[in-house]
Parts: sequence; C-alpha cells; structure tokens
Amino acid sequence: MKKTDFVIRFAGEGGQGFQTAAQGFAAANVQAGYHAQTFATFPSQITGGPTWFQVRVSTTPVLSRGDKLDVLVAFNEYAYETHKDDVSDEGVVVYDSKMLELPDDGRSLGVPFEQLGKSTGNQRAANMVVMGCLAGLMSMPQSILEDFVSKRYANVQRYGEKTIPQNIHGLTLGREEAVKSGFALGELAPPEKPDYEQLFLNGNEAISLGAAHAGLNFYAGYPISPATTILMWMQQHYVGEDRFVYQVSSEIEAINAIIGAGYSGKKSMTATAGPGFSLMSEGLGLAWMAEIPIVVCDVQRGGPATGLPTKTEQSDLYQAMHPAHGDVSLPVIAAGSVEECFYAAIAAFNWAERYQGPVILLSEHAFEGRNQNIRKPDLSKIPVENRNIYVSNNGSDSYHRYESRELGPFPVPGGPGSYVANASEHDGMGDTTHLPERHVQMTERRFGKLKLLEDGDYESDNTEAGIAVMPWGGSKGPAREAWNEIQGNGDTELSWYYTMFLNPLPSRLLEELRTKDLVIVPELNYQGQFSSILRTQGVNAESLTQYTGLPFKVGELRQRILNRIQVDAKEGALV
Amino acid sequence: MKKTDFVIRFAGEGGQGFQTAAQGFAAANVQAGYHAQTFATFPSQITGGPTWFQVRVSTTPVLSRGDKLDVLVAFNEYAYETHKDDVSDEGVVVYDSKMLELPDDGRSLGVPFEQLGKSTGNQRAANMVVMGCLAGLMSMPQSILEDFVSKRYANVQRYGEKTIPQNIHGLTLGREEAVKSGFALGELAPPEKPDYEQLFLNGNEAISLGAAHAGLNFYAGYPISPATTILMWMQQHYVGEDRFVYQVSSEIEAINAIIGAGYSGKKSMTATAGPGFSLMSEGLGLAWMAEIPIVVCDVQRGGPATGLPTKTEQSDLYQAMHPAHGDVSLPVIAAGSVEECFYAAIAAFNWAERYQGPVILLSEHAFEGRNQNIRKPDLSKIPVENRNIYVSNNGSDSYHRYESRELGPFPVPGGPGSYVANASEHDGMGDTTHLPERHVQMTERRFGKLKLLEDGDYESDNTEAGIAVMPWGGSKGPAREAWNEIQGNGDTELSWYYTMFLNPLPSRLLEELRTKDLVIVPELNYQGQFSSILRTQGVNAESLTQYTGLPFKVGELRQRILNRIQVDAKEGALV
Amino acid sequence: MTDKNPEYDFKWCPGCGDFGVRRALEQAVARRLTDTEEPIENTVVVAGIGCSGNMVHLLEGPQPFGIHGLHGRSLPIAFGTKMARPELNVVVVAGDGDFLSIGMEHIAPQAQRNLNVTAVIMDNAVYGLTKGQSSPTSELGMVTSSTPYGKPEEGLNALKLYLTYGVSHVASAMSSKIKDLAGMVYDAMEYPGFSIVHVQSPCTEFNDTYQELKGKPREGIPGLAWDIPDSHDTRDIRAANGIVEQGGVPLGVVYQAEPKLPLEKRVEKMNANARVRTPQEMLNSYTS
Amino acid sequence: MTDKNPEYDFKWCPGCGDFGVRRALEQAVARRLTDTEEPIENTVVVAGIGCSGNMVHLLEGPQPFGIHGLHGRSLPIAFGTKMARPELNVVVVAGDGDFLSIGMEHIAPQAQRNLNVTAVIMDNAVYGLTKGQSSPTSELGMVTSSTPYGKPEEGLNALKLYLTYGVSHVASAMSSKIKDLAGMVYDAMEYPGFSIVHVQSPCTEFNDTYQELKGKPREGIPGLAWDIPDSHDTRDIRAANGIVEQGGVPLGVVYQAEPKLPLEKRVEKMNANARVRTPQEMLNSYTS
Ligand SMILES: Cc1ncc(C[n+]2csc(CCOP(=O)(O)OP(=O)(O)O)c2C)c(N)n1
Ligand SMILES: Cc1ncc(C[n+]2csc(CCOP(=O)(O)OP(=O)(O)O)c2C)c(N)n1
Ligand code: SF4
Ligand code: SF4
Ligand SMILES: [Mg+2]
Ligand SMILES: [Mg+2]
Repeated sequence: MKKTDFVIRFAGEGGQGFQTAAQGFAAANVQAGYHAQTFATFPSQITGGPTWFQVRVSTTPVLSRGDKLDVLVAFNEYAYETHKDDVSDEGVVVYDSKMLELPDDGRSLGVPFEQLGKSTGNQRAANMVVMGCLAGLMSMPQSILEDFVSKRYANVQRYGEKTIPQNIHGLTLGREEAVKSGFALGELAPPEKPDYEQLFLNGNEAISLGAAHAGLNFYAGYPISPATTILMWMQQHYVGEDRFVYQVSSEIEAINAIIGAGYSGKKSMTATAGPGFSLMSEGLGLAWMAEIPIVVCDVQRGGPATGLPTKTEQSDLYQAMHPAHGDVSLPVIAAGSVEECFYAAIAAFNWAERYQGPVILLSEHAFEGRNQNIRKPDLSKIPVENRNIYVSNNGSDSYHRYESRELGPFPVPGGPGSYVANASEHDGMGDTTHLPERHVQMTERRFGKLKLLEDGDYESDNTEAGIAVMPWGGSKGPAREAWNEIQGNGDTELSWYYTMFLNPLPSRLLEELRTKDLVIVPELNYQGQFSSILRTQGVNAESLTQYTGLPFKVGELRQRILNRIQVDAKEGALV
Repeated sequence: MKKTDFVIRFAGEGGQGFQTAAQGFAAANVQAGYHAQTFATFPSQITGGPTWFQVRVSTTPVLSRGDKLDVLVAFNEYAYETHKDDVSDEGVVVYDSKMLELPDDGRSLGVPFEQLGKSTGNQRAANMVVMGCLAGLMSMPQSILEDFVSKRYANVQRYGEKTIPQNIHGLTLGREEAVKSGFALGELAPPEKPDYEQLFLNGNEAISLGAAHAGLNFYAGYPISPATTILMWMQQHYVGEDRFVYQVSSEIEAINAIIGAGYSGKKSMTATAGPGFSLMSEGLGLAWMAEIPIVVCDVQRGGPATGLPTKTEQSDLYQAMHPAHGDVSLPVIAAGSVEECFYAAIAAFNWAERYQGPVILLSEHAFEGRNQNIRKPDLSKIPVENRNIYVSNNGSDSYHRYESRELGPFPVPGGPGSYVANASEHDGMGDTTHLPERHVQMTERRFGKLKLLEDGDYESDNTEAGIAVMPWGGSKGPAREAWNEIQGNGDTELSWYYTMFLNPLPSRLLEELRTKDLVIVPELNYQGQFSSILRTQGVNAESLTQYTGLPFKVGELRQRILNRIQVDAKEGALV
Repeated sequence: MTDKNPEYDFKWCPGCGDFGVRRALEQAVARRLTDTEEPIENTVVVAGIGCSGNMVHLLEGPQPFGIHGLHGRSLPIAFGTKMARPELNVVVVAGDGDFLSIGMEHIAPQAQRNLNVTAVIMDNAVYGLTKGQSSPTSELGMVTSSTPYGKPEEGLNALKLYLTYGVSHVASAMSSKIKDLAGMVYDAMEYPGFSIVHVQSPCTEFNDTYQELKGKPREGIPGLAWDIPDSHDTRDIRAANGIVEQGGVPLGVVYQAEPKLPLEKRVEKMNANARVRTPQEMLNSYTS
Repeated sequence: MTDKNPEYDFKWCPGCGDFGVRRALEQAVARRLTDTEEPIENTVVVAGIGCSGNMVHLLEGPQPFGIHGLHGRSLPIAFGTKMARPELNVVVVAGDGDFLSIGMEHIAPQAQRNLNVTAVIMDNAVYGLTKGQSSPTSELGMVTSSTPYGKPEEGLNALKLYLTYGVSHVASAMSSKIKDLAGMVYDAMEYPGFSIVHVQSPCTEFNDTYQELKGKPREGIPGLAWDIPDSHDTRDIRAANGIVEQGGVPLGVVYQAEPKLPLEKRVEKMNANARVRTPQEMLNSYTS
C-alpha cells in the first residue's frame, strides 16, 4: 500500500539556510497537487540558535504538523540528539557527512550535500541535493521537483541561464545518493489534483490578504514577533489610493491612530502580539466606549510579559475578551488554520463595521511560521460589509449618534451629524454626563450591540453524543485529527464542535453546548481560558491544556481525550 | 421610641462649601459616641456642577448611606427637584430662605442661614447655623456640637479667640429656628459610647495608613480620581528615611518604577484608577513573570475608558485578575468598607512579600468620598510579613532564584545571588530560555505560589441555608443590611458569605460555596463579574447587578434578593 | 449642522484661561468658513483629558466634529484622523500635563513626520482637573498639592523642546490676548505641516499667574510675558532658539520653517514608484 | 558571587557592535571594583528589549544584578531601583528603538530630576531583533525592511535631544573603540547625575555602518565619525550644542554640567523641614 503522507524535519542552527530547502520542498509538492503544511520553531535571535523546520506532505488536507518523522535532516549533533526520538521506527536520519559524524545507528544516511552542491557549479545548490535525496528516499517522481525548479527560476534574466540545469543536476545527485544508500521509505500515493486553484501561503499573509479584500484603508503598526510580517507585508504591498500604512512609534500610538482613522470613517487595523496587545488596553477601552470600528489582530506568542516571542500559545483569550478596566466585552474571532486566517480577517472587519466597535482577531505564532496550501478564494463571493454612514439631516440638527438605545448610522467628519466621540460616559451628542440613567442606557446599548454578532457559523458533527470535543484556534487541526481517529476507530462516541467566533458565540451553538454532559476543550494555555469562559455561560466545559510553547501532538491529544472520557465513564456520566 | 438613625443630605452646587458642614456634623456625632458614615457625589469638574453629600448617624455601626432622608438641605432649586422624592414621609427639607424660594409643600423649612451666620460676626458661620438647625430638628443635645466646635477650634493662636463663641452662637441661632418652626423628627437614642478609641477617616486615608504600617518604602503615582488623594497623602505625610514618594510622569512610569523598587528589596506601591490601571497592564505582566513583589491599588471608578471619574462602580475585577496577555492570574484583595481599606492594604503587602509577586488591592470611589468611624487598630497586634531575603551563599555561586519549582529566598542587589529578573521565559538564573520543559516548570511555579495565599479569612453566617448572599467590596454594607432585614423579618432562610480575598479565594470558603444551591452576588457592574468568576470555579453563582454609578440602596436590594429567591422557589429549588 | 448641546453643563472656574482659548479657536475656525468656505464639519477637534480638553464640549454655536479620547493620546488620534482623511482640518487641544507628561512620547514622531495638524496647548503649569498637582512646566521648588515641600524637578522649556524636535511652526501666546491668539491659531492651521500654538492659560483655582505674566506696566513692574519683536526672523532656527532661551514668556510666532512636505505628501512621494495592485492581484501572486 | 550562566546560548551575529559595548561595560564595572572596591553585586544592569538588551545575559565572568524588563521601560525601572536604593550603581543598556521610540517619554523626566544613573545606548539606526525595521535614528529616505520605498520621517538627532532635555552628562562613542568607551562609561557612572553614553553600535545584519563611520583614512576618505577636539569645553552648553549640530558623529564627551544635586539629594533637601512621623503617630491624628 502506498503511503498517504510524509513528515520531514530539518533541524540545526538558525541561519543555515535550510528553511529555503524545506519551503521549496513543500511548495513543489503543492504544485504537484499534494497538500502540505510547514512548521517552524526558532529562538528569539537573529543568527544561530537551535532551529527546526518541518514539512508534512499528504494526499489529503493536512491538519497538523505530524507527530512522527519519516526523515530527520540533522545539521548538527545537538539537532540529532534533540530530535532523534521523534523519528518513527521506519524513519531515516539524513546529514551532511562532511560536516558531522553521527553514531552508526543503522538508520542514518550521510551525504556530502555541500560538496555535491558545489560540484554542480552553483555555490547554493546544496539545498537541491538535500531535496533530491529526500525525493529519492520517498520515491517521489523526479518531475515534481524539476517542474518546481523550472518554474521558480524561470526568470532567466534574473537568475541566469545556468541556474535551472545546475539545480536539476543537484536534485539528481541527491536522488542518486538516496538510491545508492538502500534506504527506502515507501512511496507516496499520487496526488488527487484538486479541480480548483490553490494558494500556498502563511497565516500572516492570509490575514493581510483578508484585510485587503475587506477594504482596509488604514494600517498602523509597531514591529513585534510574530506580527511584524503583517506590517512588513502592508508596507511592501498595500500602497495606493485610500491605503495608508505606517510604522508608528509604539503600540499605544498604533491603537490610538487606528481609532482616529476609524472615527473618520475608514477601515483601520493594527496587528501586534502579547506585550503590544497589553499596551493597547486603554485604547481598546476607548474604542468600545466611543463605539469606533477598528480591527486589532493579536498574533499570539508564548507566555506572559515578553514571554516566548518565537513560540506558540493560546493564552491571550482572557485579555482579548476583557482587555480593559470597566465593563467591556470585545468581540473575538480566532482563526483556526491558515485558511481561516483569511476568512477571519474579513469577518473581523465585517463585525467591526456592523456593530460599530473594536473587534479582536486572534491568530497564533504557529500560523505565522506555517505555509499551507488553501483553496483559492473566489473574492467575488465573499461579502464585505460597509459602515452605515449618516448621510443627511436635511439641514436639521437633530441627529445625535448616541441618542438611541439601538445602533444608528455613523456620522463622519466632513458630513452632517457632528458629535464628540467621548471616552467619558456621554449623552446623545457625545458630551460628558454623569447621570445614572444615561450610564445605564449607554452600558446597555454597548452590550446590546453584541447581539448583532451572534449569527456566526460553526462546525458540528456527530451531535448526538453527550460528550463533545471543541477546540479553538490553532488547536483545531490536531484536535480534529484526534477526533477523526477516535471516531474512525469506533473507540467511543464524541461530538465535534468548532467555531472561530468566540465572543459572542453563535447563539445556536451555545444552546447546543449547554445540552452536553461535557465539552472537552483542548487549548494551549495553563488556565484553560476558553473552557472557563464557556463555564461562565452555563456550559459544562473542561480543558485539556498544554503550555510548552508548541502545538499539540495528535497522538498525545487523542490519548488524553480518551483518558478523560474513561474517567467520566467511571464516574457514571453518559458517554 | 427613640430613633436609632438619622440620614441627612446636603445637595447643591459644587463649591458651595456645604461639604464642611456635613463633614463636621458627622465628626461631631462620632466624637459623641455615635457611628457615622458620609457619602459624596459630584461631577468631574473643579467648581460647580450638581453635587451632594450625605451623612448617616446611628447608634449602631453604619452599613450603608441610607435610602430615605430625614432631612434634605437643598442649596438650589435643581437640588430640591432632584432629591425631594428621596425624603421620607416624615422628613423635612431645609433651605436658605434668602437664596431660594421653594413651593410650600408643608414640610419645607426656610432659614436665612447665611444672614444669621454673618450676624454672629463670623463670615463663615453659616455652616454652624445649618448644623444647629439640624441638631434642633433631631433634638440632639446642644453639647454634642459645642464639644466638637470647642475641640476643633481649640488652637486659639490659629483661629483667634472669637471663633469658638461665634460658632457656638451660630449653632444656637440655628437650633432656635428649628425649635421655632415646629418641625420635629423625633429624638436619636443616646449613643452607646464604645470602650475603645475611634478613628474618623476615609478609605484612601485608611489605605495610606495601612501601607504605612505594612512598611511601605517606595510609592510612585500619577494623579487620577479617585486615587489622587493617596498620592497626595503620601507626599504630605510619608517623608523620612527609607520612604521615597514621587509623582511620576505617567502610570506606565509608576508601575515600572515600583517594579524596580520591589526588585531592589523594598516594599513598593502605586495607586491608580481605571485608565491608569489599564496602562499598567504590560507592567503587571512583567511583575508576575519576574516574580517581583509590588502592590497596585486600583480605586475603582465608573465605566470603561475615562468613564465616570467621580462615580462608583465595581467593574474592574476582570482586569484586576487577568490584567495582561498570557497566563496571568493576579492575587486580588478587595476592601469592603473604610475599615477594611486599612486591613486590606496590609494584607496586600503581606501577600506580595509572601508569594513574591504583584498583588492588586481593589478599593472604590465610594470609599474615597466616605468618612466613617472605625475602631482604632492596635498596631502592635497586626502582623507584618517581610520578604525572605537570600543572605548567604557561603562564597559559592550555586543559588539560582528560579531554579526550583518552589519559592525560595529572594536575592537583592548588593548581596549574594545575583540573577536577572527577566520578562522573557527564563532558566534558574533568569536567563532567557525557550525550552518547553522550562516553560512548563516556570508556569507551574508561578501558579503554584498562589496556593500560599489560600488561607484568607471570611465571614459566614447561617450557613445551613441552601441559598447564600455573597457580595464583594463596597456592596458588602448594603447587602449585609439587606440580609439583616431579611433574616430579621424571618422572610426566608439565607446564608451569608463575605471575604475580601477574591483571588485566590480562601480554599475552605470555596468548598462551602460549591455546596450551595445558589449564591447570589450583589455587585456594581453590568457583566456580573464576580459571579462569573465563581462559576468558572464550580460555584452556582448569579449576580444582582447595578450600573448607575451609585451604590445599592438597601431596600431595593432586599427586594431584588427576595424576588430572586421566589423565582428559585417556583422553579423548585431548595430555599 | 449640529448645534451646541444646550444640556451640557460642565463648567470651567470663573476666570479660567481656557475661556479665552476657546474664543480664539472659535474665531479661527469661523474665519476659515469666511475665508476659504471650509464648513465647520471639516474640522475635527481632538481633545486631551484635563480641564483644557473639555473645550471640545464647550465650543459655542455650530459644532465641529470632536474626539475626547484618552489622557495623553490626542496626537496619535489626530495622526490617525488626519492621515486617513488628509482633507480634514485637525486640531488638538490639550493641557501641559496631557501633552508634555503622559503624552510626551508623541511629539517628536509627529515633528519628524511633519504631520499636518495644529496643536493648541493650554499651559497652566499644573494639573487642573485633578486639583493642582505639579506638571512638567511647573518650576523647580514650586509648591503644589502634590509637592507640599516643593517640586524637585526642573521645569521644562516647552518651546525649546518643540524646536529641537523639529516642529515646523511654533507660536507662543497668552489666553487673555484673544485676537492675537485667534490669528496665531488661524495661521497655524493654514501652515502646511506640524504646528504648535503654546498658550499660557492660567488656572485661577490652582495657579493664577495672570499678574505674574502681565506684570503691572503702570507701576513699572514687568511681567514674565514679552512680545517677540517684529524684527525676529521666524524662519531662522538659531534666532528662534535665542528667543526661547531668553527666559520669561515670549509672545508671538517663534519659528516657522520654510514649508517642507507634510506627511501626506511625503508618503505619496515615497510610494510613487511602488506597484499598485488590487486585492485580486495580490491574491493571485500566491497561486501555487 | 554568581558566575556567568554557562548554558545561556543567545548569540549576537558575528561582528555585531554590541560585542564591543559589552567589553567596555565589563571593563568599567571591573574598574570600579579595583578603584573603589565596589563589589560587582552593587551594580544593577537594567536592559531594554532588543539585541542590545540581551547584553544583560551575555556579560562574562562574575555577574552583576540585572533586570530584563519591557520594551522601552528601562528608565522607569532604573528610576525605581535607584531611588529605592540610592547606594546602588544602576546602568541602563538599551537600543535606539527601545530608548528613543517606544521609550521616548521617559528621558525628559529623568533629565529634569537628574536621576543618578547611567544609560548606555546602542544605536544601530534599526530595530535589530525584529529584523531591520527603521528606527527614530534612521535617516529620511532610508530603505529598511519596514520602509521598502524609503523612510518618510526625518532622523532624530539624539545627542541634541539629550542636551535640550537637560541631561547632565552626554557622551558619544563608537562600539569598536572599546578602551575609549570603557573610560566614558566609567566616568559617566562616577558622575553624580543623569548621564547618557550614546554609542554607534552597527548592526552587521541589517545596517552595517562600520565603513561609513570610519571612512578609509588611508585612502583619504573621511568617515562620519570625528573626534571632539580636546579644546572643547564640556561644561559649555552652547559649545556642546554646536558640536552636535555639526553633523556626522562626534566622538567624546559632549557635555558635562557643573554637578548639580542628583535626585536623591534633592528630595532630601526638599523634605528637610517636613515632620517625620511613625505610622502610629499618623494613625493617632485621625482619632475622633
Ligand atoms: C491615564 C490617565 N491618567 C490620569 C488621568 C487623570 N487626569 C485627568 S486630567 C489630568 C491632568 C490634567 O492636567 P493638564 O493636562 O495640564 O490639563 P488641565 O486640567 O490643567 O487643563 C489627569 C492626570 C486620566 N484621566 N487618565
Ligand atoms: C511592547 C513591545 N513592542 C514590541 C516589541 C518587539 N521588539 C522587540 S525588540 C524591538 C526593537 C529593538 O530595536 P532596538 O531597541 O533598536 O534594539 P536592537 O535590537 O536594534 O539592539 C521590538 C520592536 C516588544 N518586545 N515589546
Ligand atoms: S481648575 Fe484651573 S484649569 Fe481647571 S477650570 Fe478651574 S481654573 Fe480652569
Ligand atoms: S541583528 Fe544586528 S544588532 Fe542584532 S545581533 Fe545581529 S548584528 Fe547585532
Ligand atoms: Mg494643566
Ligand atoms: Mg537598534
């Protein structure tokens, strides 16, 4: 039987350039019609430090990075020692035999990559030799990589005439080494080439494209991993009329700037991560209070404070929902995959415009470093909502934005309906008031608007089962894979729920969840933040937490889910 | 039967100086052995604006400001219109008959206060005439006010010889008017003079004194209502060796400054309110991460953002517990009365030193404006905890502050055990690390320390009842009064719980609460923040909320509790 | 056109300098209507938090748009509004505490960018709204409610700071000279770049400096304030530095840089050669 | 005495200017031990976030105390540490982004107070750790990872800013001249007041300015850096302003104010007449 997926990890020192090889290998496979997902982890420094990069290639959509390695490409001894236990029993370790000496463990293959690469005449062809070798081990048709190389270096003016033949030569040399070695990993089944176009991109690119489609006009940001690449994408690509993009002097400036822009009628956004997000606390309160549409994207990284800037975690949820003092409950949309990054960004803008207030878009470090194939969206089919702008008062001065308990049109400067967007409690025109009735009314207005957002969609499956699994964000992939396996094995009956609309939850979903005996929430934080939030809403939820800075492994998660259910079964609950 | 309490409200325009009269009236009664509580509310401006000030005098400890007025002293028509409905059926409205004309409603008494005051020869004696008049209406012995005046103006060098006789003359004139009018409100029972000394002070003064007793060394603050008076108290009073007090340039500077001071081995604190508290978000995360003892006092005011700077609310609890991104759960102590402000401040320092981390001390606007008598604390009996300082490594370099999963001694600069207090995830010495095991260990260390704080004390009463009332913070007083009335009437059976230790909750309390059918939480916010937090911990809690910017009225609250219980009874739950 | 809110009842204390500043601002905006036919709705007043910031609610007659944001953040908000809608007339009104203490970090960046807005700063050398604490412009040793034994910090020379930051247009004024002030605010709004009008606006409640500023000319007692001579070349940065180092409070335009590109034009210029693409085109570039 | 952590493995890129700054700081602290017998534990290094801030973990040999706090907040933390324990030697190490962008608001207050700490700023005119974005000291038009079409803001003259803020002691240095730098850092620590040593510390990865700074003296190509002549009177603020306005990068001590009271002494003096009371006495004053 042919294999349906392959997992390859490249591990070494940052700056050794294997990211290019890994990325290229994934891209080539996607081009050939496979599904692929990459994963990267590295320390917070510019050059060096233990780094690894993983590629999973599959005949079906890839849900997680893959627990066990078919191939480990080790670039130094530390990498070998750290990762060798993750190699599956049938797996192979590949290394540069001129750079490294590894113990002869019977599954290691030394190849002089660098040397062979240079022998092609191209100083940078070592990566090609590595790829060729991998292809050889996996019995992958040579055409897949050759097609990729031919396409990638097609621009002869830029790369020179020799690049393609040299690189192909490198591929061949690598493949020969693999074949010579006698190691073989089985063959990947041919791809089921989808009948639609594919994109290959990472989460931050998907968010940026989503924002572009939603009609972003104003972006202000301050660099911070892992959100920096959104700022840089915008600086690079998002130029033109009615598109203002700027690196400002701090996150406090960023949040206030986008509030100023949102006030003026424009769609505005910033992206940041933990420390910057905390600095936005006061500004988010202002946007809530004065009802200014803005989108704040938090690409979560690990830990409190500076924490783990280059690791992944899902621990900003409390902060996202209640980022500031006073009664504040911000809408939160959390993307669960690279693909959802795109749709979540659009949804965030739609929500912001619809309810006239700030929306938090949560992403994760894992998506920034992850390249994945997604179905190319048909933009013409993705609705974009625009603000209900106040256009006329027929010469009268009677429209007061905050007068009513319900949302009305939004006046913008230059037009009629001038008012003050006020951080203090205010009357209809936005002037400060301390009247108790007014504070009551305005508080209810602010919370009442959230009702407009309860129609989000969600996934549900096998809904009869009394126990459910419901991950959020990036734990969706591993949890779904674990759920698939549990359901596939017939181990037990579990229902499945998932939504990216965390606050407010889709009202129908909430109703369903309340009927469950237990909702198991796999999430990457210590406190079990999402299950806590579900419990406040009357759902009997409980978390399976992990706080290592890394995503779940499917096997471990599956086991923990099963263990949890057994406990429940022992205690006599319905399974 | 003699009366057991009197409620008087002074209402007018800010700057009319009646605050002095009201304050004096309360102080005089406390001096005579009564209990008294004052209440103030005013807009956020320096001169003018609708303002009122209330005094409640009682033979027993005062739990709330009092719902119904025995006397309304109205300084303008707006005040009369706004407040007249709060006057009880037997009550009287008093006003200056030269300043104001009020409709003859059969219960209004015009007295030319200003004119009579001036007639004493003292330009500022009008207040005395008001007080005398009140005393007359309440049949209060003249000696009470005379004693007070004699004591207050005893410093002849400062006030001149004539002040006391003039003021006493004013009191007499006022009393005569009251007697002449024929209005009488009944007589206040004589005080049960307590056998201990009393202090008369407000919440911010109590917090300041508590901090002083706890051994505060370093205070940095930025002005913000209603916390400003703590800064000003410190600037004025807290001078001397090892006491550094400073107005810094922002709340961000304040939080980071006290972290620097806490790191260096000193007890340090800042006080702020909503907007400043939100700005401290990032710094609080740092203190949690690097395990630096600090106390941050948040004197809550109303609303999100700038909100209602001069109104009261209990809506910063979410922010207090989870002020920053990442997994953070800060210890929170919330004072429930002026007296508790003192003890809560001490407890906050003790906690900070004990668990080596940041502690949030919650107070409320209502306490800043409230003067109240409290039993004078015996300082020699109130334990103060000090940090376990690392003192010796016997010349070896083996002590690493963060090495262990458990808390160890704290090295301070100048002594042994140098390390880095690091906002990034760190190893034993505080150097940055990204190792998953280490993040797991340190996260568990940080949360594990909270166990040291689970021994807080709490109130409980009538614990057999299945339904409990459990307010927090300043809602304690009105809730207790309501509970007393319900229990006293035998209306129903309700248990009572209260603690100022909100996070972590005293572990025994939490166990008890989990056994209840329902825990009713009266609180001044929209979201029902504390009941939500209880629900996440497995307590079936539900809030009675109010968000007017004002404290609960006892009568209303009692009714709402009863209504809630009836609903529950209808639904078949145990009462 | 929205009219002033008749119900709004916040009040400044009698004699507060901010009354004068308000009149001047009203006049300047009104003059834009007559001179350039710019409707009042084209003006956005971004206010700091303080007595001064409350101005945004106190303007008489037809109302401009307004944002009463957070303490210290008027410039970032103004930046957002202006760069999102460069055709708007954006004015900041803030106090010395708001602008120079908690908001200090925001001035230099706007100067470096030459953000095309006007900031009118009401300096009373105290925090008025929180009851008279010292501010960055209070002098060393000054006794205030927060410095009962004297302020241990030196006072900040705000005008000098603006010049060093590179603010393009710097003027200094007094709240009681309403006509002069109105003219300065008008000119600052006309100037294509970052402009600050720094106004001495005494706090009658906590720091009443009227006398000190004016002196008693009849009795020959000079005030702190003095008029910048007509001979001063406002384009000359050295001369401007000389003025602000002379002590006292110079009144008039201190500096006006030879107009350079305001931010909106800079960005246009920088991006002139960049490829402009539709979202669809951007998406296409990721096709595998 | 704690020794360097042998397991710590963060690395600067080869050739990074921060290596030189580290050596200089180590030497300055070591010299305090020999000259004044101040033990190394008496020094607290407060670091910003950036490649530069990582220095607090990279110091060789016996370790001082350290705080690696938040991006931009090294000065407030240093203020807290110093004023809580004035006997400590407190040093800030931070980058240009940390100090002059997000942390900008904190410099002036410390200057006005004359906080007695030394800040060593590593200026590479980019954000190194986040991969080469423009910083406040990058020049107008500079192409960086965040300004692909050129930076639209003017570059900040940090030295001039320090002088205007009233920083008491300002020095300018280059990371490759380790001995000079060590001397300057030592002197700055000795100086009783707020001192800044602003170091050009090139980022070999994103903005390698070594050549530009040094020029090629042998080939007669002058570099940007130039030595402040011995004749410069460092007490003369006008002369100092002249130096920083000359362009290029002056090397040496730019300004050293006639020592004035540092903050700890100011506070002492201000409070000299205040009544010192025990908590019990304070409590008693509220007795009814
Ligand atoms: C973040 C934050 N900190 C503190 C305050 C409290 N506050 C309100 S106004 C003010 C100072 C006002 O001083 P200034 O800016 O000089 O204005 P003025 O009242 O003197 O006109 C302060 C500290 C606040 N609203 N927000
Ligand atoms: C609040 C916050 N915003 C952003 C970041 C991300 N960040 C880390 S270092 C850095 C800039 C570093 O630049 P610089 O201070 O010049 O130091 P360098 O790396 O160049 O030495 C930034 C923006 C952060 N850690 N915290
Ligand atoms: S306190 Fe001062 S600044 Fe505020 S309104 Fe009164 S006089 Fe004006
Ligand atoms: S990126 Fe630049 S500043 Fe950072 S370590 Fe490398 S060379 Fe140094
Ligand atoms: Mg002011
Ligand atoms: Mg830098």
